[in-house]
Amino acid sequence: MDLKPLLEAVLFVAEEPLPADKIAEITGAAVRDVRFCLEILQREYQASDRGLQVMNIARGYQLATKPEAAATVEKLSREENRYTLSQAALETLGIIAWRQPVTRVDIEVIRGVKPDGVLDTLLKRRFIRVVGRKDVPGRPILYGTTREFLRYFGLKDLSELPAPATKG
Amino acid sequence: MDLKPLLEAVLFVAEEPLPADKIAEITGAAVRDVRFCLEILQREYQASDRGLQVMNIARGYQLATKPEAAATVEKLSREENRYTLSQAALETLGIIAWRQPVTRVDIEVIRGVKPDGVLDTLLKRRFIRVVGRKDVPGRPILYGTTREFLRYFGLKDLSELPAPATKG
Amino acid sequence: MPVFEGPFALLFHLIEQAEVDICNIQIAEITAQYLAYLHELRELNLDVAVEFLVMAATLLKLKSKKLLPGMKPSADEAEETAPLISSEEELVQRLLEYRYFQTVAKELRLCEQEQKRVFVRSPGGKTMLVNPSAAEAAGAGGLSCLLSAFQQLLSRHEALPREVETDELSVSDKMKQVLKKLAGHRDGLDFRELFLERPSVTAIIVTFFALLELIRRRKISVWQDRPFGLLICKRNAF
Repeated sequence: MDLKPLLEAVLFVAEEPLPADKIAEITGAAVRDVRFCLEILQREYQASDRGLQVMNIARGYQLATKPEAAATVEKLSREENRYTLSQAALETLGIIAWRQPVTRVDIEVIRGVKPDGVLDTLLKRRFIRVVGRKDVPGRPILYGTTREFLRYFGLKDLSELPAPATKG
Repeated sequence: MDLKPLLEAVLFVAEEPLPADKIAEITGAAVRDVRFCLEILQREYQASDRGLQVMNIARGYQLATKPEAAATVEKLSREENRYTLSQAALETLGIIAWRQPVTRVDIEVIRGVKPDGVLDTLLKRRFIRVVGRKDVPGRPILYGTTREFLRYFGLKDLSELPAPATKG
Repeated sequence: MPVFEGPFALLFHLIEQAEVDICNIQIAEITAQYLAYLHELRELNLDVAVEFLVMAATLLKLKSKKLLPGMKPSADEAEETAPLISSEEELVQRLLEYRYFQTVAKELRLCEQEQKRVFVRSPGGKTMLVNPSAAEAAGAGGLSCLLSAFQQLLSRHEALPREVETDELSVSDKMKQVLKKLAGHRDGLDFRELFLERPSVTAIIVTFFALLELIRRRKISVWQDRPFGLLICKRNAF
Protein backbone atom coordinates (compact mmCIF):
# COMPACT_ATOMS: atom_id res chain seq x y z
CA MET A 1 0.00 0.00 0.00
CA ASP A 2 1.22 3.50 -0.81
CA LEU A 3 2.08 5.93 1.92
CA LYS A 4 -0.94 8.21 1.55
CA PRO A 5 -3.64 5.52 1.97
CA LEU A 6 -1.56 4.05 4.76
CA LEU A 7 -1.55 7.40 6.55
CA GLU A 8 -5.31 7.60 6.12
CA ALA A 9 -5.71 4.19 7.77
CA VAL A 10 -3.31 5.10 10.58
CA LEU A 11 -5.07 8.39 11.36
CA PHE A 12 -8.41 6.61 11.28
CA VAL A 13 -7.41 4.09 13.92
CA ALA A 14 -5.32 6.40 16.13
CA GLU A 15 -6.94 7.36 19.40
CA GLU A 16 -5.10 10.64 19.76
CA PRO A 17 -3.31 13.18 17.60
CA LEU A 18 -0.21 11.59 16.12
CA PRO A 19 2.94 13.65 15.58
CA ALA A 20 4.55 13.25 12.15
CA ASP A 21 7.63 11.55 13.60
CA LYS A 22 5.50 8.97 15.38
CA ILE A 23 3.67 8.26 12.12
CA ALA A 24 7.01 7.96 10.34
CA GLU A 25 8.11 5.44 12.94
CA ILE A 26 4.96 3.34 12.50
CA THR A 27 4.96 3.40 8.73
CA GLY A 28 8.70 3.15 8.29
CA ALA A 29 8.65 6.17 5.98
CA ALA A 30 10.79 9.31 6.17
CA VAL A 31 9.33 12.13 8.28
CA ARG A 32 9.60 14.45 5.29
CA ASP A 33 7.52 12.10 3.11
CA VAL A 34 4.98 11.67 5.89
CA ARG A 35 4.54 15.42 6.22
CA PHE A 36 4.21 15.78 2.47
CA CYS A 37 1.55 13.08 2.15
CA LEU A 38 -0.31 14.35 5.19
CA GLU A 39 -0.53 17.76 3.58
CA ILE A 40 -1.97 16.24 0.41
CA LEU A 41 -4.42 14.21 2.47
CA GLN A 42 -5.37 17.30 4.42
CA ARG A 43 -6.06 19.21 1.23
CA GLU A 44 -8.06 16.35 -0.29
CA TYR A 45 -10.29 16.21 2.75
CA GLN A 46 -10.87 19.96 2.50
CA ALA A 47 -13.05 19.35 -0.58
CA SER A 48 -16.66 20.19 0.14
CA ASP A 49 -17.84 16.68 -0.71
CA ARG A 50 -15.87 15.23 2.19
CA GLY A 51 -17.31 14.95 5.69
CA LEU A 52 -14.02 14.54 7.53
CA GLN A 53 -10.94 16.67 8.04
CA VAL A 54 -7.30 16.13 8.94
CA MET A 55 -6.79 18.34 11.96
CA ASN A 56 -3.49 19.69 13.13
CA ILE A 57 -3.82 19.75 16.89
CA ALA A 58 -1.72 19.07 19.95
CA ARG A 59 1.40 18.96 17.79
CA GLY A 60 -0.07 16.04 15.90
CA TYR A 61 -2.51 15.06 13.19
CA GLN A 62 -5.97 13.72 13.78
CA LEU A 63 -8.87 12.68 11.61
CA ALA A 64 -12.14 14.25 12.76
CA THR A 65 -15.57 15.15 11.48
CA LYS A 66 -16.09 18.61 9.96
CA PRO A 67 -17.94 21.14 12.10
CA GLU A 68 -20.77 21.32 9.54
CA ALA A 69 -21.62 17.70 10.36
CA ALA A 70 -21.80 18.38 14.08
CA ALA A 71 -25.58 18.63 14.41
CA THR A 72 -26.09 15.27 12.70
CA VAL A 73 -23.22 13.51 14.36
CA GLU A 74 -24.42 14.75 17.73
CA LYS A 75 -27.66 12.79 17.27
CA LEU A 76 -25.63 9.65 16.92
CA SER A 77 -23.48 10.26 19.95
CA ARG A 78 -26.29 11.61 22.09
CA GLU A 79 -26.39 8.39 24.03
CA GLU A 80 -22.65 8.50 24.40
CA ASN A 81 -22.37 10.41 27.62
CA ARG A 82 -19.40 12.69 27.65
CA TYR A 83 -17.60 13.27 30.86
CA THR A 84 -17.84 16.93 31.57
CA LEU A 85 -15.34 18.64 33.76
CA SER A 86 -16.62 20.12 37.00
CA GLN A 87 -16.38 23.85 37.57
CA ALA A 88 -13.65 23.23 40.14
CA ALA A 89 -11.70 21.10 37.70
CA LEU A 90 -11.99 23.72 34.97
CA GLU A 91 -10.83 26.52 37.27
CA THR A 92 -7.90 24.50 38.50
CA LEU A 93 -6.99 23.45 35.00
CA GLY A 94 -7.12 27.07 33.92
CA ILE A 95 -4.72 28.12 36.64
CA ILE A 96 -2.31 25.35 35.74
CA ALA A 97 -2.52 26.05 32.02
CA TRP A 98 -1.85 29.77 32.31
CA ARG A 99 0.57 29.74 35.22
CA GLN A 100 2.48 26.52 34.70
CA PRO A 101 4.51 25.21 36.33
CA VAL A 102 2.58 25.67 39.55
CA THR A 103 2.48 24.01 42.95
CA ARG A 104 -0.50 22.85 44.96
CA VAL A 105 -0.12 25.90 47.20
CA ASP A 106 -0.07 28.31 44.21
CA ILE A 107 -3.47 26.94 43.19
CA GLU A 108 -4.81 27.07 46.74
CA VAL A 109 -3.77 30.71 47.05
CA ILE A 110 -5.70 31.62 43.89
CA ARG A 111 -8.80 29.51 44.42
CA GLY A 112 -8.94 29.68 48.21
CA VAL A 113 -9.62 25.95 48.37
CA LYS A 114 -7.29 23.00 48.69
CA PRO A 115 -7.12 21.51 45.20
CA ASP A 116 -6.15 17.98 46.22
CA GLY A 117 -9.15 16.06 44.88
CA VAL A 118 -9.29 18.11 41.70
CA LEU A 119 -5.58 17.67 41.03
CA ASP A 120 -5.95 13.93 41.40
CA THR A 121 -8.83 13.96 38.96
CA LEU A 122 -6.90 15.98 36.43
CA LEU A 123 -3.86 13.76 36.84
CA LYS A 124 -5.95 10.64 36.31
CA ARG A 125 -7.52 12.14 33.22
CA ARG A 126 -4.02 12.97 32.03
CA PHE A 127 -4.85 16.64 31.63
CA ILE A 128 -1.97 17.57 33.92
CA ARG A 129 1.28 15.95 34.91
CA VAL A 130 4.12 16.39 37.35
CA VAL A 131 6.78 18.45 35.60
CA GLY A 132 9.29 18.67 38.46
CA ARG A 133 9.82 20.03 41.94
CA LYS A 134 10.14 23.63 43.01
CA ASP A 135 13.51 24.56 44.46
CA VAL A 136 12.16 25.84 47.80
CA PRO A 137 12.03 24.20 51.23
CA GLY A 138 9.85 21.09 51.12
CA ARG A 139 10.47 20.82 47.35
CA PRO A 140 6.76 20.87 46.43
CA ILE A 141 5.62 19.18 43.24
CA LEU A 142 5.17 21.34 40.13
CA TYR A 143 2.29 20.66 37.76
CA GLY A 144 1.90 21.43 34.07
CA THR A 145 -0.59 20.55 31.34
CA THR A 146 -0.29 17.64 28.91
CA ARG A 147 -0.88 16.90 25.26
CA GLU A 148 -4.16 15.29 26.28
CA PHE A 149 -5.21 18.70 27.66
CA LEU A 150 -4.45 20.34 24.29
CA ARG A 151 -6.30 17.62 22.45
CA TYR A 152 -9.37 17.80 24.65
CA PHE A 153 -9.71 21.53 24.10
CA GLY A 154 -8.67 21.37 20.46
CA LEU A 155 -5.54 23.45 20.90
CA LYS A 156 -2.48 23.09 18.73
CA ASP A 157 -0.07 24.21 21.42
CA LEU A 158 0.05 26.32 24.55
CA SER A 159 0.61 29.52 22.59
CA GLU A 160 -2.96 29.12 21.33
CA LEU A 161 -4.37 29.56 24.82
CA PRO A 162 -6.51 32.68 24.74
CA ALA A 163 -5.05 35.47 26.88
CA PRO A 164 -7.18 35.88 29.99
CA ALA A 165 -8.76 39.29 30.44
CA THR A 166 -7.43 39.76 33.95
CA LYS A 167 -4.17 38.14 34.88
CA GLY A 168 -5.06 38.21 38.60
CA MET B 1 -23.59 19.86 4.06
CA ASP B 2 -24.55 17.45 1.30
CA LEU B 3 -25.72 13.96 2.10
CA LYS B 4 -22.58 12.14 0.97
CA PRO B 5 -20.09 13.99 3.21
CA LEU B 6 -22.62 13.79 6.01
CA LEU B 7 -22.74 10.01 5.64
CA GLU B 8 -18.96 9.91 5.75
CA ALA B 9 -18.98 11.81 9.05
CA VAL B 10 -21.71 9.61 10.49
CA LEU B 11 -19.91 6.38 9.55
CA PHE B 12 -16.72 7.77 11.06
CA VAL B 13 -18.36 8.44 14.40
CA ALA B 14 -20.45 5.25 14.59
CA GLU B 15 -19.05 2.53 16.79
CA GLU B 16 -20.77 -0.33 15.02
CA PRO B 17 -22.27 -1.14 11.63
CA LEU B 18 -25.20 1.19 10.96
CA PRO B 19 -28.21 -0.04 8.97
CA ALA B 20 -29.32 2.29 6.16
CA ASP B 21 -32.63 3.07 7.84
CA LYS B 22 -30.87 4.13 11.04
CA ILE B 23 -28.65 6.45 8.99
CA ALA B 24 -31.71 7.83 7.22
CA GLU B 25 -33.28 8.54 10.58
CA ILE B 26 -30.20 10.39 11.83
CA THR B 27 -29.65 12.41 8.67
CA GLY B 28 -33.32 13.02 7.93
CA ALA B 29 -32.79 11.78 4.35
CA ALA B 30 -34.79 9.15 2.48
CA VAL B 31 -33.53 5.58 2.87
CA ARG B 32 -33.25 5.32 -0.92
CA ASP B 33 -31.01 8.39 -1.11
CA VAL B 34 -28.91 7.11 1.78
CA ARG B 35 -28.35 3.80 0.03
CA PHE B 36 -27.47 5.55 -3.19
CA CYS B 37 -24.92 7.88 -1.59
CA LEU B 38 -23.44 5.05 0.47
CA GLU B 39 -22.83 3.11 -2.70
CA ILE B 40 -21.03 6.06 -4.26
CA LEU B 41 -18.99 6.50 -1.09
CA GLN B 42 -18.19 2.80 -1.07
CA ARG B 43 -16.96 2.98 -4.64
CA GLU B 44 -14.89 6.10 -4.01
CA TYR B 45 -13.12 4.41 -1.12
CA GLN B 46 -12.35 1.41 -3.30
CA ALA B 47 -9.76 3.49 -5.16
CA SER B 48 -6.25 2.24 -4.50
CA ASP B 49 -5.12 5.59 -3.11
CA ARG B 50 -7.57 5.26 -0.21
CA GLY B 51 -6.69 3.47 3.01
CA LEU B 52 -10.23 2.93 4.25
CA GLN B 53 -13.26 1.02 3.04
CA VAL B 54 -17.00 1.17 3.55
CA MET B 55 -17.89 -2.33 4.65
CA ASN B 56 -21.23 -3.96 4.26
CA ILE B 57 -21.45 -6.12 7.34
CA ALA B 58 -23.99 -7.29 9.88
CA ARG B 59 -26.82 -5.75 7.84
CA GLY B 60 -25.20 -2.34 8.14
CA TYR B 61 -22.42 -0.10 6.89
CA GLN B 62 -19.13 0.46 8.64
CA LEU B 63 -16.01 2.43 7.88
CA ALA B 64 -12.86 0.37 8.43
CA THR B 65 -9.25 0.18 7.33
CA LYS B 66 -8.35 -1.89 4.29
CA PRO B 67 -6.70 -5.26 5.01
CA GLU B 68 -3.56 -4.17 3.16
CA ALA B 69 -2.90 -1.64 5.92
CA ALA B 70 -3.11 -4.30 8.63
CA ALA B 71 0.59 -4.74 9.32
CA THR B 72 1.03 -1.01 9.94
CA VAL B 73 -2.22 -0.27 11.72
CA GLU B 74 -1.72 -3.23 14.03
CA LYS B 75 1.14 -1.39 15.68
CA LEU B 76 -1.31 1.22 16.89
CA SER B 77 -4.18 -0.93 18.02
CA ARG B 78 -4.66 -2.52 21.36
CA GLU B 79 -3.79 -6.12 22.04
CA GLU B 80 -7.41 -7.14 22.49
CA ASN B 81 -7.66 -7.43 18.77
CA ARG B 82 -5.28 -10.33 18.73
CA TYR B 83 -7.57 -12.39 20.91
CA THR B 84 -9.15 -15.14 18.85
CA LEU B 85 -11.92 -17.61 19.62
CA SER B 86 -11.04 -21.12 20.81
CA GLN B 87 -11.55 -24.07 18.51
CA ALA B 88 -14.39 -25.30 20.73
CA ALA B 89 -16.11 -21.91 20.51
CA LEU B 90 -15.74 -21.82 16.72
CA GLU B 91 -17.16 -25.33 16.29
CA THR B 92 -20.10 -24.60 18.57
CA LEU B 93 -20.73 -21.28 16.85
CA GLY B 94 -20.59 -23.03 13.48
CA ILE B 95 -23.24 -25.51 14.55
CA ILE B 96 -25.49 -22.76 15.88
CA ALA B 97 -25.04 -20.57 12.80
CA TRP B 98 -25.67 -23.31 10.23
CA ARG B 99 -28.38 -25.22 12.09
CA GLN B 100 -30.18 -22.51 14.05
CA PRO B 101 -32.29 -22.63 16.06
CA VAL B 102 -30.60 -25.40 18.04
CA THR B 103 -30.72 -26.71 21.59
CA ARG B 104 -27.88 -27.57 23.91
CA VAL B 105 -28.47 -31.26 23.20
CA ASP B 106 -28.35 -30.71 19.41
CA ILE B 107 -24.88 -29.27 19.87
CA GLU B 108 -23.84 -32.05 22.23
CA VAL B 109 -24.93 -34.70 19.73
CA ILE B 110 -22.73 -33.19 17.04
CA ARG B 111 -19.70 -32.30 19.11
CA GLY B 112 -19.82 -35.24 21.53
CA VAL B 113 -19.10 -32.83 24.39
CA LYS B 114 -21.41 -30.87 26.66
CA PRO B 115 -21.29 -27.27 25.42
CA ASP B 116 -22.20 -25.51 28.69
CA GLY B 117 -19.05 -23.47 29.28
CA VAL B 118 -18.69 -22.56 25.62
CA LEU B 119 -22.34 -21.45 25.38
CA ASP B 120 -21.82 -19.12 28.33
CA THR B 121 -18.79 -17.57 26.65
CA LEU B 122 -20.66 -17.11 23.39
CA LEU B 123 -23.65 -15.60 25.19
CA LYS B 124 -21.44 -13.18 27.10
CA ARG B 125 -19.71 -12.12 23.92
CA ARG B 126 -23.14 -11.63 22.39
CA PHE B 127 -22.40 -13.95 19.47
CA ILE B 128 -25.48 -16.02 20.26
CA ARG B 129 -28.79 -15.40 21.98
CA VAL B 130 -31.81 -17.30 23.23
CA VAL B 131 -34.37 -17.30 20.42
CA GLY B 132 -37.09 -19.36 22.11
CA ARG B 133 -37.88 -22.78 23.50
CA LYS B 134 -38.35 -26.01 21.63
CA ASP B 135 -41.83 -27.51 21.79
CA VAL B 136 -40.75 -30.87 23.23
CA PRO B 137 -40.86 -32.23 26.80
CA GLY B 138 -38.60 -30.15 29.04
CA ARG B 139 -38.97 -27.19 26.65
CA PRO B 140 -35.21 -26.80 26.09
CA ILE B 141 -33.80 -23.38 25.18
CA LEU B 142 -33.17 -22.66 21.50
CA TYR B 143 -30.10 -20.66 20.47
CA GLY B 144 -29.42 -18.55 17.38
CA THR B 145 -26.70 -16.18 16.23
CA THR B 146 -26.73 -12.39 16.57
CA ARG B 147 -25.70 -9.34 14.53
CA GLU B 148 -22.54 -9.23 16.63
CA PHE B 149 -21.71 -12.68 15.24
CA LEU B 150 -22.06 -11.32 11.69
CA ARG B 151 -19.98 -8.27 12.56
CA TYR B 152 -17.17 -10.27 14.17
CA PHE B 153 -16.81 -12.54 11.16
CA GLY B 154 -17.36 -9.74 8.65
CA LEU B 155 -20.51 -11.31 7.19
CA LYS B 156 -23.32 -9.29 5.64
CA ASP B 157 -26.07 -11.69 6.66
CA LEU B 158 -26.63 -15.39 7.29
CA SER B 159 -26.99 -16.14 3.58
CA GLU B 160 -23.32 -15.20 3.28
CA LEU B 161 -22.20 -18.06 5.48
CA PRO B 162 -19.41 -19.75 3.55
CA ALA B 163 -20.27 -23.25 2.43
CA PRO B 164 -17.74 -25.73 3.76
CA ALA B 165 -15.77 -27.53 1.09
CA THR B 166 -17.15 -31.01 1.85
CA LYS B 167 -20.65 -31.62 3.04
CA GLY B 168 -19.64 -35.00 4.48
CA MET C 1 0.24 -37.68 24.88
CA PRO C 2 -2.15 -35.66 22.72
CA VAL C 3 -5.17 -34.11 24.41
CA PHE C 4 -8.61 -34.42 22.82
CA GLU C 5 -11.54 -32.23 23.61
CA GLY C 6 -14.09 -34.96 23.20
CA PRO C 7 -14.59 -38.57 22.15
CA PHE C 8 -15.22 -37.63 18.51
CA ALA C 9 -11.94 -35.75 18.33
CA LEU C 10 -10.17 -38.84 19.68
CA LEU C 11 -12.01 -41.23 17.32
CA PHE C 12 -11.10 -38.99 14.46
CA HIS C 13 -7.48 -39.00 15.39
CA LEU C 14 -7.51 -42.80 15.58
CA ILE C 15 -9.25 -43.12 12.20
CA GLU C 16 -6.77 -40.76 10.60
CA GLN C 17 -3.88 -42.65 12.14
CA ALA C 18 -5.24 -45.92 10.76
CA GLU C 19 -5.67 -44.22 7.39
CA VAL C 20 -9.10 -45.67 6.80
CA ASP C 21 -12.16 -43.99 5.39
CA ILE C 22 -14.78 -43.10 7.96
CA CYS C 23 -17.34 -45.20 6.09
CA ASN C 24 -15.11 -48.28 6.32
CA ILE C 25 -14.09 -48.27 9.95
CA GLN C 26 -13.62 -51.57 11.72
CA ILE C 27 -15.54 -51.26 14.95
CA ALA C 28 -13.50 -53.91 16.78
CA GLU C 29 -10.22 -52.29 15.84
CA ILE C 30 -11.25 -48.77 16.62
CA THR C 31 -12.72 -49.88 19.94
CA ALA C 32 -9.46 -51.55 20.92
CA GLN C 33 -7.45 -48.45 20.04
CA TYR C 34 -9.91 -46.19 21.80
CA LEU C 35 -9.76 -48.24 24.99
CA ALA C 36 -5.98 -48.38 24.80
CA TYR C 37 -5.85 -44.59 24.79
CA LEU C 38 -8.15 -44.33 27.80
CA HIS C 39 -6.03 -46.90 29.55
CA GLU C 40 -2.94 -44.81 28.93
CA LEU C 41 -4.67 -41.77 30.43
CA ARG C 42 -5.45 -43.80 33.52
CA GLU C 43 -1.85 -44.95 33.77
CA LEU C 44 -0.80 -41.31 33.78
CA ASN C 45 -3.34 -40.63 36.51
CA LEU C 46 -5.17 -38.20 34.25
CA ASP C 47 -8.85 -37.61 34.62
CA VAL C 48 -10.99 -39.20 31.95
CA ALA C 49 -14.04 -37.10 31.20
CA VAL C 50 -17.38 -38.86 31.40
CA GLU C 51 -18.07 -38.32 27.66
CA PHE C 52 -15.07 -40.53 26.86
CA LEU C 53 -16.39 -43.27 29.09
CA VAL C 54 -19.86 -43.08 27.58
CA MET C 55 -18.31 -43.44 24.13
CA ALA C 56 -16.25 -46.39 25.34
CA ALA C 57 -19.41 -48.09 26.57
CA THR C 58 -21.14 -47.28 23.30
CA LEU C 59 -18.31 -48.73 21.25
CA LEU C 60 -18.30 -51.88 23.35
CA LYS C 61 -22.03 -52.18 22.94
CA LEU C 62 -21.80 -51.70 19.17
CA LYS C 63 -19.08 -54.33 19.02
CA SER C 64 -21.10 -56.85 21.01
CA LYS C 65 -24.20 -56.01 19.02
CA LYS C 66 -22.31 -57.06 15.96
CA LEU C 67 -21.58 -60.36 17.60
CA LEU C 68 -25.10 -60.67 18.97
CA PRO C 69 -27.33 -59.01 16.37
CA GLY C 70 -30.50 -59.56 18.37
CA MET C 71 -29.57 -57.12 21.19
CA LYS C 72 -31.53 -53.88 21.33
CA PRO C 73 -30.23 -50.57 22.72
CA SER C 74 -31.78 -49.40 25.96
CA ALA C 75 -34.55 -46.90 25.37
CA ASP C 76 -34.54 -45.10 28.71
CA GLU C 77 -32.81 -41.86 27.84
CA ALA C 78 -33.18 -38.81 29.98
CA GLU C 79 -34.77 -35.74 28.40
CA GLU C 80 -31.85 -33.35 28.63
CA THR C 81 -29.04 -35.63 27.50
CA ALA C 82 -27.83 -36.55 24.07
CA PRO C 83 -29.30 -39.81 22.74
CA LEU C 84 -26.85 -42.68 22.69
CA ILE C 85 -25.53 -44.02 19.45
CA SER C 86 -27.41 -47.23 18.70
CA SER C 87 -25.87 -48.51 15.48
CA GLU C 88 -22.67 -48.50 13.54
CA GLU C 89 -24.35 -46.50 10.76
CA GLU C 90 -25.31 -43.90 13.30
CA LEU C 91 -21.74 -43.72 14.55
CA VAL C 92 -20.52 -43.16 11.02
CA GLN C 93 -23.22 -40.55 10.50
CA ARG C 94 -22.17 -38.72 13.66
CA LEU C 95 -18.53 -38.83 12.67
CA LEU C 96 -19.34 -37.40 9.25
CA GLU C 97 -21.36 -34.63 10.80
CA TYR C 98 -18.60 -33.94 13.24
CA ARG C 99 -16.14 -33.69 10.36
CA TYR C 100 -18.50 -31.37 8.50
CA PHE C 101 -18.53 -28.94 11.39
CA GLN C 102 -14.77 -29.17 11.69
CA THR C 103 -14.61 -27.69 8.19
CA VAL C 104 -17.26 -25.14 9.11
CA ALA C 105 -15.07 -24.07 12.03
CA LYS C 106 -12.14 -23.76 9.64
CA GLU C 107 -14.17 -21.48 7.39
CA LEU C 108 -15.14 -19.35 10.35
CA ARG C 109 -11.50 -19.19 11.43
CA LEU C 110 -10.60 -17.82 8.00
CA CYS C 111 -13.33 -15.19 8.28
CA GLU C 112 -12.07 -14.31 11.72
CA GLN C 113 -8.50 -13.95 10.52
CA GLU C 114 -9.54 -11.83 7.58
CA GLN C 115 -11.60 -9.63 9.85
CA LYS C 116 -8.66 -9.24 12.23
CA ARG C 117 -6.86 -7.47 9.42
CA VAL C 118 -9.55 -4.85 9.27
CA PHE C 119 -9.66 -2.16 11.92
CA VAL C 120 -12.46 0.07 13.04
CA ARG C 121 -12.21 3.00 15.37
CA SER C 122 -12.17 1.86 18.94
CA PRO C 123 -15.20 2.88 20.95
CA GLY C 124 -14.52 5.90 23.07
CA GLY C 125 -11.07 6.31 21.64
CA LYS C 126 -11.17 9.87 20.39
CA THR C 127 -12.94 11.54 23.23
CA MET C 128 -13.41 9.75 26.49
CA LEU C 129 -16.84 8.45 25.65
CA VAL C 130 -18.77 5.88 27.56
CA ASN C 131 -19.92 2.94 25.54
CA PRO C 132 -23.52 3.52 24.50
CA SER C 133 -24.40 -0.11 24.98
CA ALA C 134 -22.96 -0.02 28.47
CA ALA C 135 -24.92 3.15 29.12
CA GLU C 136 -28.05 1.42 27.84
CA ALA C 137 -27.39 -1.55 30.07
CA ALA C 138 -26.98 0.88 32.91
CA GLY C 139 -30.48 2.18 32.29
CA ALA C 140 -31.47 5.78 31.74
CA GLY C 141 -28.73 8.06 32.94
CA GLY C 142 -26.55 5.24 34.14
CA LEU C 143 -23.42 7.30 33.97
CA SER C 144 -24.96 10.43 35.40
CA CYS C 145 -26.23 8.52 38.41
CA LEU C 146 -22.77 7.06 38.85
CA LEU C 147 -21.38 10.58 38.76
CA SER C 148 -23.85 11.98 41.24
CA ALA C 149 -23.34 9.03 43.55
CA PHE C 150 -19.64 9.65 43.31
CA GLN C 151 -20.05 13.33 44.08
CA GLN C 152 -22.20 12.50 47.09
CA LEU C 153 -19.53 10.15 48.26
CA LEU C 154 -16.88 12.81 47.87
CA SER C 155 -18.94 15.44 49.67
CA ARG C 156 -19.63 13.02 52.50
CA HIS C 157 -15.95 12.40 52.60
CA GLU C 158 -15.14 16.09 52.86
CA ALA C 159 -17.06 16.15 56.12
CA LEU C 160 -14.67 13.57 57.54
CA PRO C 161 -11.27 14.44 58.92
CA ARG C 162 -8.52 14.14 56.32
CA GLU C 163 -6.39 11.06 56.35
CA VAL C 164 -2.85 10.53 55.35
CA GLU C 165 -2.78 9.04 51.88
CA THR C 166 -0.70 5.91 51.73
CA ASP C 167 0.01 3.17 49.22
CA GLU C 168 -2.46 4.27 46.55
CA LEU C 169 -3.48 1.74 43.94
CA SER C 170 -3.36 2.50 40.25
CA VAL C 171 -6.60 2.49 38.28
CA SER C 172 -5.65 -0.82 36.65
CA ASP C 173 -4.90 -2.41 40.02
CA LYS C 174 -8.18 -1.10 41.31
CA MET C 175 -9.98 -2.50 38.26
CA LYS C 176 -8.65 -5.94 39.06
CA GLN C 177 -9.68 -5.50 42.67
CA VAL C 178 -13.19 -4.40 41.73
CA LEU C 179 -13.61 -7.30 39.31
CA LYS C 180 -12.45 -9.71 41.98
CA LYS C 181 -14.85 -8.27 44.49
CA LEU C 182 -17.77 -8.35 42.03
CA ALA C 183 -16.95 -11.94 41.08
CA GLY C 184 -18.26 -13.01 44.45
CA HIS C 185 -21.56 -11.20 43.90
CA ARG C 186 -23.19 -12.57 40.78
CA ASP C 187 -26.40 -10.63 41.39
CA GLY C 188 -24.56 -7.37 41.74
CA LEU C 189 -23.19 -5.32 44.57
CA ASP C 190 -24.22 -2.01 46.10
CA PHE C 191 -21.95 0.69 44.70
CA ARG C 192 -21.15 1.93 48.21
CA GLU C 193 -19.75 -1.48 49.15
CA LEU C 194 -16.78 -0.65 46.97
CA PHE C 195 -15.92 2.29 49.23
CA LEU C 196 -16.31 0.70 52.63
CA GLU C 197 -12.95 1.18 54.30
CA ARG C 198 -13.18 5.01 54.56
CA PRO C 199 -10.85 5.57 51.64
CA SER C 200 -8.85 8.68 50.90
CA VAL C 201 -10.08 11.06 48.22
CA THR C 202 -7.53 9.66 45.80
CA ALA C 203 -8.71 6.13 46.48
CA ILE C 204 -12.30 7.18 45.83
CA ILE C 205 -11.30 8.79 42.55
CA VAL C 206 -9.17 5.83 41.55
CA THR C 207 -12.06 3.47 42.26
CA PHE C 208 -14.40 5.74 40.35
CA PHE C 209 -12.17 5.84 37.31
CA ALA C 210 -11.68 2.10 37.58
CA LEU C 211 -15.48 1.72 37.44
CA LEU C 212 -15.75 4.04 34.44
CA GLU C 213 -13.04 2.18 32.61
CA LEU C 214 -14.67 -1.18 33.40
CA ILE C 215 -17.97 0.12 32.05
CA ARG C 216 -16.25 1.39 28.93
CA ARG C 217 -14.65 -2.00 28.40
CA ARG C 218 -18.02 -3.67 29.00
CA LYS C 219 -16.60 -5.64 31.90
CA ILE C 220 -19.26 -4.46 34.31
CA SER C 221 -22.73 -2.93 34.24
CA VAL C 222 -24.08 -0.32 36.58
CA TRP C 223 -27.73 0.43 37.11
CA GLN C 224 -30.25 1.76 39.58
CA ASP C 225 -33.07 -0.42 40.84
CA ARG C 226 -35.36 2.64 40.89
CA PRO C 227 -34.93 6.41 40.51
CA PHE C 228 -32.63 7.64 43.28
CA GLY C 229 -32.39 4.05 44.46
CA LEU C 230 -29.36 1.93 45.16
CA LEU C 231 -26.64 1.91 42.55
CA ILE C 232 -25.80 -1.69 41.68
CA CYS C 233 -22.55 -2.83 40.04
CA LYS C 234 -22.44 -6.19 38.33
CA ARG C 235 -19.68 -8.07 36.58
CA ASN C 236 -20.40 -9.06 32.98
CA ALA C 237 -18.25 -12.21 33.28
CA PHE C 238 -16.77 -12.57 29.82
